[in-house]
Amino acid sequence: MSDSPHAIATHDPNLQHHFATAEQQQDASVMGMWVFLITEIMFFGGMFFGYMIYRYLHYQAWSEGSQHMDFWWGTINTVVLLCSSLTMAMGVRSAQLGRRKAIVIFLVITILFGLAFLGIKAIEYHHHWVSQEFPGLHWHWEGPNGQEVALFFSFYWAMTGFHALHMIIGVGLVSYIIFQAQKGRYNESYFNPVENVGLYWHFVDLVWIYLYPLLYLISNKHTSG
Amino acid sequence: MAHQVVSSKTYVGIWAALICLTVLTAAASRIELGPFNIVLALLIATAKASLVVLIFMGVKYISQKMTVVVLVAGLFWLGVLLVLGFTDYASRTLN
Amino acid sequence: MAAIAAPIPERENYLNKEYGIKSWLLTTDHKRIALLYLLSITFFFFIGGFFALLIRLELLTPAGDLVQADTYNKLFTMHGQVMVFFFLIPAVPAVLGNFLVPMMIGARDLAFPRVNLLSWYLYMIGAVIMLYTILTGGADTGWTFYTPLSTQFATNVIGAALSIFVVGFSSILTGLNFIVTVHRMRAPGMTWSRLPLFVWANYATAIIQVLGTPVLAITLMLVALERIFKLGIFDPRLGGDPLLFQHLFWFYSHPAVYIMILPGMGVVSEIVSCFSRKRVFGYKFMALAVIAIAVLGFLVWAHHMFVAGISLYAGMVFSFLSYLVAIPSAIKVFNWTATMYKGSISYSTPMLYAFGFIGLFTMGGLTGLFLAALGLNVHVTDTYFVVAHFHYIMVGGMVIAYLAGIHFWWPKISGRMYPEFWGKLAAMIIFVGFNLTFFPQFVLGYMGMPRRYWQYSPEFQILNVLSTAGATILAVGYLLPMLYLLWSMRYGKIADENPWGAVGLEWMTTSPPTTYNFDETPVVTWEAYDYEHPPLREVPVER
Amino acid sequence: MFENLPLWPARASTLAGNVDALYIFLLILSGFMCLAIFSMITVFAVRYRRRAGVEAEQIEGSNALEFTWTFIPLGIFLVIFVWGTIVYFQGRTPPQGAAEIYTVAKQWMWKFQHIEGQREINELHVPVGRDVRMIMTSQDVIHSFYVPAFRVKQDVLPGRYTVAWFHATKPGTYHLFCAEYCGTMHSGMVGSVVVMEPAQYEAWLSGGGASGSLAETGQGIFQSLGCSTCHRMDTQGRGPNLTGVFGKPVLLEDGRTVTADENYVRESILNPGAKVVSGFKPIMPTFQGLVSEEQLNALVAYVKSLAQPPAGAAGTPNLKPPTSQTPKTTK
Repeated sequence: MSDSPHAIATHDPNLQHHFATAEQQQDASVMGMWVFLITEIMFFGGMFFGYMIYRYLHYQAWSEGSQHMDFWWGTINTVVLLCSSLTMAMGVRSAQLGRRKAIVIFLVITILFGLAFLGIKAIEYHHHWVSQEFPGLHWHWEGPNGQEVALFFSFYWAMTGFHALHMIIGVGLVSYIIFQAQKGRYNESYFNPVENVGLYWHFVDLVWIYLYPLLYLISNKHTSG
Repeated sequence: MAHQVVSSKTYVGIWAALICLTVLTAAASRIELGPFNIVLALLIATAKASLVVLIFMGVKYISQKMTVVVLVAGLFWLGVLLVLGFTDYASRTLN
Repeated sequence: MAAIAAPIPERENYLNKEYGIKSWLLTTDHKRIALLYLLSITFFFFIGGFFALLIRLELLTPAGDLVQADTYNKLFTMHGQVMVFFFLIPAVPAVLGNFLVPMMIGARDLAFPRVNLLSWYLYMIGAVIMLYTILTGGADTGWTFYTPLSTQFATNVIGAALSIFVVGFSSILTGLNFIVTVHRMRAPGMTWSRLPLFVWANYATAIIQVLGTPVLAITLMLVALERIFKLGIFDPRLGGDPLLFQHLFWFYSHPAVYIMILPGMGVVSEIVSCFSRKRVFGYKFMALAVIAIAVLGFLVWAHHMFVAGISLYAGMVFSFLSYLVAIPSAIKVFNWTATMYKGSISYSTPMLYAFGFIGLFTMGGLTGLFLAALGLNVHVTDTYFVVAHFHYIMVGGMVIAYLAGIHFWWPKISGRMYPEFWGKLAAMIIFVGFNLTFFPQFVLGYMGMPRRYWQYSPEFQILNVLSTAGATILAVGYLLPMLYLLWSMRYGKIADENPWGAVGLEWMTTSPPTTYNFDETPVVTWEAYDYEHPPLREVPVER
Repeated sequence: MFENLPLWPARASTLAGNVDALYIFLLILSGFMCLAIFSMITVFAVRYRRRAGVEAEQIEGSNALEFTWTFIPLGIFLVIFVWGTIVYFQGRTPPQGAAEIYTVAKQWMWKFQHIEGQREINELHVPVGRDVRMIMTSQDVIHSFYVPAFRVKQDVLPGRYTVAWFHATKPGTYHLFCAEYCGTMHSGMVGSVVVMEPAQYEAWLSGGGASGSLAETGQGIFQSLGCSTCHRMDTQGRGPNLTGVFGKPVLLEDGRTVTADENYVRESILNPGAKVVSGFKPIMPTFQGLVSEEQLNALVAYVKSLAQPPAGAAGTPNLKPPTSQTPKTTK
């Protein structure tokens, strides 16, 4: 049974035994990644649902909470992540074209952007911690809506925290890809892992694209009348 | 391979568009629009997200129609959670 | 798995290909992973069953006399958590599905064999955490983790939540693997309309696993954050809304009920068709129905919350949607029944279980109509009526379907036949024991006995005694298959490749199958369940 | 107390009969369906058992049948849905003018506060033949107020009020259960509801050692906490005048309008900044932790009493009393 009649299968070292063709393997892998990404959508979706409900219930308080976000760091971080997405896209493109060196260069830049994002996030976290804006552990709030503002900060920490965790995992994955690319594992016909890590990275970027306005840009005092 | 290689020009163009939209949304948040601030912000975010999904993630070029179905299914279910869950909060009264 | 009595030298198969612990723990063969799962979930089934027995013994008398109140609370919590997350959810998909889905579609393995192994390891990590939690006293939140009880008061919440979080990822990965496998790994000619209904059912289940489980994962994480850091999220004392937790929890946990029952429906479709020698009646509607259940099942979660303080109008919407999901379930029952019409029915053990399944699932489903009716739900929710209802679905449905499947495919899994007499006997004992255990609980529920009660009012005693008596019979019924199936692995009659004369692809390879299932990738040219022209002879099988 | 047949709960409220009717309808329907399915399976299993030389007859399926057993059940389900919804709305919409009883649930007991001032623990006395509205909250975790004989169940949540109502029809003593798992002694959180003839009930009411009505207690708290310095009975206070506010729509500072129900009053005491009345500044301090749930109930009862017609106005609560003319919300 070791040699199946599908002889083509045994020649390509990147083709696992249970697939009939490289194309089947590639398709399966991409599809698997997309299915994984929708589980991620639902994972963050749970928090977005909570966000939506509380934003609706405590409209005023959440605006107040948002006033304590650092608008500039938030905006800069958005730009940083978008840049990392560009370099990631270019990295995947290089992989498609089989340019080994270019993959490494683009992905290293991507990681640097990713680390910059995390650094800025750390600065913000530090700032919020010092200002006693961590509900429960380190919390002090002057003003009438303390409890609801705390709710806003709970969601801020939880949402950005899980996002940052995904970023850290992303940095790890990209590092692995760089390492493999350096060894020459990828070529024009086999670059699937690069592509999948790219999809993951873009997804993490996508989450931030929504977090940015929802957390940083709702501070305007709504005073219609 | 089933993949179409996208030109770097496209990627850079999309990136520029994303940056512009970011600046736009940041600026718009400084203008007082009442409840429309958040609507506008989410519209811009959705526009940005669409660009990322279609071009950077390559959904526009992908040969597998299944991917689109998977993506739409994910968004549909997220919508179910948000919309059906919200019906409760939106219509709650103390009888 | 030596077979000394074998008359002909044994052919290489997935069991005898390699020996040694490493060849099992590092295997990527879907069949071996299925067996790893089989061992693990059987272990947890008996742990959960042991808790159930203690619960029933405590309820023999109205006073709380066997165990302390705290212990009792931990018992029903751990019974729920173990049975739901460590037995029912992986039972059919991770054991039978893992073993059979690739074979049924003519593939050599799942799309991601290493992910499959990872999924088992995640299960085991979750299992170790759960065992640790149990040994250090166990959680006492109820399996539902309702806040603020879980975030402020109960014990061992973090351990239990973490273990379910991890085992949830195992479930997600299994689902992901199945979805991609069904899409990408089908043999030539195996079109969607030729897929066996068992594959359809596992596919629908996988959709729920993939889309629902992450929501549970994040919800449990938020509970843990709230508990550890006092980060306000659900706790009203910190400004939160406890109903938000319930919405998120049931968004997963209601569809999870379908994770548990859909694969069982798939098993029964295979068995009814095989032992009636007939194509499943209304194949297309059966396939559509499982997908419809998977989709509609996501729209009904708040029917667990009709008295929880949700809005009246939301209650109305969710009640209506709950009736919609009852339709495809009804369709399935009617079609199974119709499949038997003008068949050639044999009463083998799997078929006896299938009869039991259809009957008990019908009763479980019909009592679901009671619970979905808003006005009636108010009275019976959170009483033994609910307990009886979901045990009719989970035990009367899923466990019985699982046993049916284990018996049906046992010759394929082990290469041996189980003793038919003992099989039939066990099936009957389980059926009787089950009904005696759970039917009285419907009556108890309508009388108003709330669930999760350690002590109760004396007028409920007679029915509780009946229930406990039934539980002991049920326990005997569960031990029997365990014994004779083990016995059969050594002493059972050697099974040929198709002992039931069934027509699925899994019956066209040797028993037990070889590592890559088929010597040659099969080319499918026939419809599913084609008992009129059994395709057996047309497929070349190497001898 | 309980009938001889221990298979059916006592039926002691106006709602009970309606719930039972639906239940019996469903029992008959399900019984019929079970019978039909089981007998079909039995008949097929026997009639078409495997016999030598008899082959199964292959039948593909039948669209007509599939549609039949899709749409007939759908029709039946719709009937159940509508029926169930009607009963639900009936059981969840307290009639106007119901007597009110405030309830505080805690691990593991029920505390009741009657408007007349009586307080009870784990025992609830109600008159037969009157609508009773339970206004309930919890001090710690979620509980559930369940009286099987009334077919009434409602979760009791911390941090807000939920409401249940019933109209007892038969004197007697009935079980009161906590139906939502609430910790160690969940099964000990039981009590009884004593339904009494009106005369007896009056006797019971006057027999207790109550010191003034709940609203009076509330007024005392209102004054001792200094609420009355800002919430004055005229228009000069720094806080809104509370006379006649209860039950009316209130225009908020952020432009929204809410109804001043029990939950709004409660929230305004515990979390004054959340929904500030239009025209006022968010200067009120929170009373979270300063008032107990029972005191909160008394305060709510007091605020509510400010919107009621003065005693003797012949029990027509919908009539607008002249006192409520004073401007309050749109100041």
